[in-house]
Amino acid sequence: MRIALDGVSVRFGPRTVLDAVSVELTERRIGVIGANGSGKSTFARLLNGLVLPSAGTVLVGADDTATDARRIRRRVGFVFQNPDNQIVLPLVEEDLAFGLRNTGVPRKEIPGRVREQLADLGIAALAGRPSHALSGGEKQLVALAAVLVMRPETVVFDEPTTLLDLRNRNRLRAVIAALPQQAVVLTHDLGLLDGFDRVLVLDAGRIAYDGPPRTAVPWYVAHHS
Amino acid sequence: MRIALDGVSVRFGPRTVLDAVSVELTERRIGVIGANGSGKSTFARLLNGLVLPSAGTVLVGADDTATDARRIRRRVGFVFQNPDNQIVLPLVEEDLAFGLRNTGVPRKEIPGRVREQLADLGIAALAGRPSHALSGGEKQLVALAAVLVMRPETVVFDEPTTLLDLRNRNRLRAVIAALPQQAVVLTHDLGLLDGFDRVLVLDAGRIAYDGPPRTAVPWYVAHHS
Amino acid sequence: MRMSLYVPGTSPLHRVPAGWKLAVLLLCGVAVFLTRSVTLLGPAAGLALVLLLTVRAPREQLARQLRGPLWVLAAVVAVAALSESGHAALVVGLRLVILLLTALSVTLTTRTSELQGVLEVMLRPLDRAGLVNAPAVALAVSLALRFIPEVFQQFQEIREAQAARGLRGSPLALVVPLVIRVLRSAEDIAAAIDARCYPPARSRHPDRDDRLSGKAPG
Amino acid sequence: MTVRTRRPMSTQDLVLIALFCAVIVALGLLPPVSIAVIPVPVTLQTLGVMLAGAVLGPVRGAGACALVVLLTVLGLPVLSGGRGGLGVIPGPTGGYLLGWIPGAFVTGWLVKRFAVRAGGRLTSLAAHFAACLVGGLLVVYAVGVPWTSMTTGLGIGKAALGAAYFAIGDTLKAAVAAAVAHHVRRSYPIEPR
Ligand SMILES: Nc1ncnc2c1ncn2[C@@H]1O[C@H](COP(=O)(O)OP(=O)(O)OP(=O)(O)O)[C@@H](O)[C@H]1O
Ligand SMILES: Nc1ncnc2c1ncn2[C@@H]1O[C@H](COP(=O)(O)OP(=O)(O)OP(=O)(O)O)[C@@H](O)[C@H]1O
Ligand SMILES: O=C(O)CCCC[C@@H]1SC[C@@H]2NC(=O)N[C@@H]21
Ligand SMILES: [Mg+2]
Ligand SMILES: [Mg+2]
Repeated sequence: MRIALDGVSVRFGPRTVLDAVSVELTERRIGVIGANGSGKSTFARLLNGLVLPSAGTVLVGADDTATDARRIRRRVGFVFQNPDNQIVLPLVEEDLAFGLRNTGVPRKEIPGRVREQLADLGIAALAGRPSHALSGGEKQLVALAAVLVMRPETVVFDEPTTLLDLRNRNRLRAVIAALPQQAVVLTHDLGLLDGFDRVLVLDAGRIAYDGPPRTAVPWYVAHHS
Repeated sequence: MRIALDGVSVRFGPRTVLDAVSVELTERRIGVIGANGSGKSTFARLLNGLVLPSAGTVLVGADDTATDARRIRRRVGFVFQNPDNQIVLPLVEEDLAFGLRNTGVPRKEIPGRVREQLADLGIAALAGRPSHALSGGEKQLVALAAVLVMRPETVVFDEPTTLLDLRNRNRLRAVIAALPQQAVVLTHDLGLLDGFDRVLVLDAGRIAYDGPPRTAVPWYVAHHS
Repeated sequence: MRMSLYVPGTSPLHRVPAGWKLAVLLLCGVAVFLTRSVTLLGPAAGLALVLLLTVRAPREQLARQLRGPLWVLAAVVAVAALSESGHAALVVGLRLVILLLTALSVTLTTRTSELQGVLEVMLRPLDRAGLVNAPAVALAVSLALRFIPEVFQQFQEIREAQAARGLRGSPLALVVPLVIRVLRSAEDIAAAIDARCYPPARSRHPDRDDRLSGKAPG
Repeated sequence: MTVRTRRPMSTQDLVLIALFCAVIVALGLLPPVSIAVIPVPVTLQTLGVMLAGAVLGPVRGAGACALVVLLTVLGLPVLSGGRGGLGVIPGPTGGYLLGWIPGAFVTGWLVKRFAVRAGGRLTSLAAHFAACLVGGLLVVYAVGVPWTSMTTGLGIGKAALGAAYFAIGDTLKAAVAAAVAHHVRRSYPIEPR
């Protein structure tokens, strides 16, 4: 999908957090890196209308986030850093079904879609498990499943690996690599970006570098350590 | 300082989280790594009596955590993963003073020691700031300062870098390297262990490998990816 | 988020010790119910207004604190006028005005820390009698001040996460994760407090920590 | 949950009291669900009061509410709409605020006594709902209504009219609180006390 930012600034009170950013995202795998406070999360929240620009426009496909936020939320899924924020119901399958029910998917289709989604991510075995007692890695995958089951066209990840061990991180990396959808990944874990198509480096609210990971990651490391 | 675990098991209900662990920690820089749920945090909490063994004994110097927890808490400081949960009072300087007051440091000495400690970590400017309005990196340093101000002989870190960017991570690494005290560091960030004296690899509640980082880290990577 | 209503200043009221202000306020609260005379209550209300004006608080702050209560006041006065008499309505209105304005004047001119000091003094006899654990109450107040902004931020994060999932309006989706996060973080916060040697050792009551429970039901 | 058994009122209890106080305050910071021109505060905070009782149990739940009252009296803007200060207590809604303390206590007591043991899903939900309704509504109003009547000099009947305004909202909140408490108990049980 084509996401286009045109002259986008975001101000919180007196503070400019993003400053006249223009960029067009069409690649399948896009990474966003930058220091703490550089504006990554704000950038990501723009993409599905959780934050609206103070100036400029964000177009997702043909929709403007300022006016079509509802439709855009269904097209752009969002996986947050802390899976605890997303998980509502006590059992994994209940939780996935909860989102579908709330958006009016016919009751009869729901169990099938839930099972299918869990199988897709290789976590079919978790279906009946209590969602709040899962390990960090498992929870992260369940939160992802709860987003994917809504069938978004693009998935945004805000630091999805911070709580994970090596194995779970590799697992999540493999899952992201295998996603049929477009993915935008914000991270401090630079190894996660191997094989990505494009990496944006944010610095104090501007895009300081834009290129393939092969050049963008060394550029960031050189400028920020 | 010498910390000795002798046949230590920890059970939560039916579940054995640490299983007959015996180990003696005397080195200055000790790393602990392992998968999610392998028992790292539980291991760390044993070291200052936040968790008591279900079987076996933990000796810190000559004190037993089961009977001398109060004295041990003053000797073994603890930096948690999430500084949000560790900074307990509304202002930075109040938070540092909290521990000192609890241990009966004379009221008049407290402000001086607080200032000195903040200056040591290069964050003197934060003294009067409200804790909730700090950035992630600042919070992590304040949490560390609040522990160091008690002048512990050993500092235990439970995943101190997960929320930090490259620059803040490097800063924290430098701070840990410069600590005069013994340090025990639990982490998924294997790069943090460069130059350590000893690394323990935990697996399902047992010490699966014990050696210098040069061999321990590759062993862990080979067994856990 | 500003967590205090205190307005810095040098007015006479700012300089009166907090304990005195509270004592007078309490007396005033009893006194207004001892009379039904409009000739007494009227000037008293005027005096209360003057007092509030000497504080020189920002207008929007005053408006925010007064707007809600004034609506209630209007409603109460209207009901009293309709169902009883004009005189009764006037008495009720003046009483509430006096209470509202004097209390607000005290609130605006007294630091939270000063009030906390008064609280400690007031709790001291109860603490000695073993009814209340005063240091624990003081810590609870500080902890609450520390975690109100934190919990509010968690709430916002959860709201965003659920909105992104298409569940903006569901109260269950907002509140269940909040409560579970709070319960979970309580364990870590308690461990962090214990790790910093709480409760203080040289307590007069070795079993003092039991005592908050004796006080809590009010 | 930690299995270390400690003193009767542990640090963790103190922390839970402070955190639920923060939850009650945070619920008041949300844009209020104001019903047209009704001038009295219809607030989500009562949801927090019911939850404090239903999740934490009687003692800690009442403690959390007592702490809210204390912060209010200390002049902090913890009530809905950023209000606070001593003036709230002698005001017309002061009794409701004080009523939160026994309200949470009774909710918690009923939950502990009946709802925790309830077997099926529906029984459990119903038991939680009843507990929230009795504690968070009846008990709170039982303090609030006479208080309004006393401070305003209106008759009890007219003061009760005010309570009638709140009743619909509070019944809905009791339903939400019951569902939340039921799910929390299933996913992350803590012993009510
Ligand atoms: N709602 C808000 N109100 C005020 N300031 C905000 C808000 N959201 C973000 N900011 C500020 O904007 C800046 C950018 O924040 P953002 O969360 O986008 O950074 P980030 O790059 O994601 O940082 P991190 O790596 O720490 O997650 C920060 O300085 C932050 O304090
Ligand atoms: N208080 C507790 N009650 C019950 N189970 C617990 C408790 N604390 C830890 N556990 C369980 O013990 C196991 C080890 O937990 P621990 O937190 O020590 O792991 P860890 O190695 O630190 O994992 P991570 O890398 O995810 O932080 C986990 O399965 C956890 O669910
Ligand atoms: O905010 C205040 O002034 C104190 C609380 C008064 C609110 C009462 S509690 C019961 C009833 N239900 C509501 O939603 N509001 C009132
Ligand atoms: Mg971010
Ligand atoms: Mg851990």
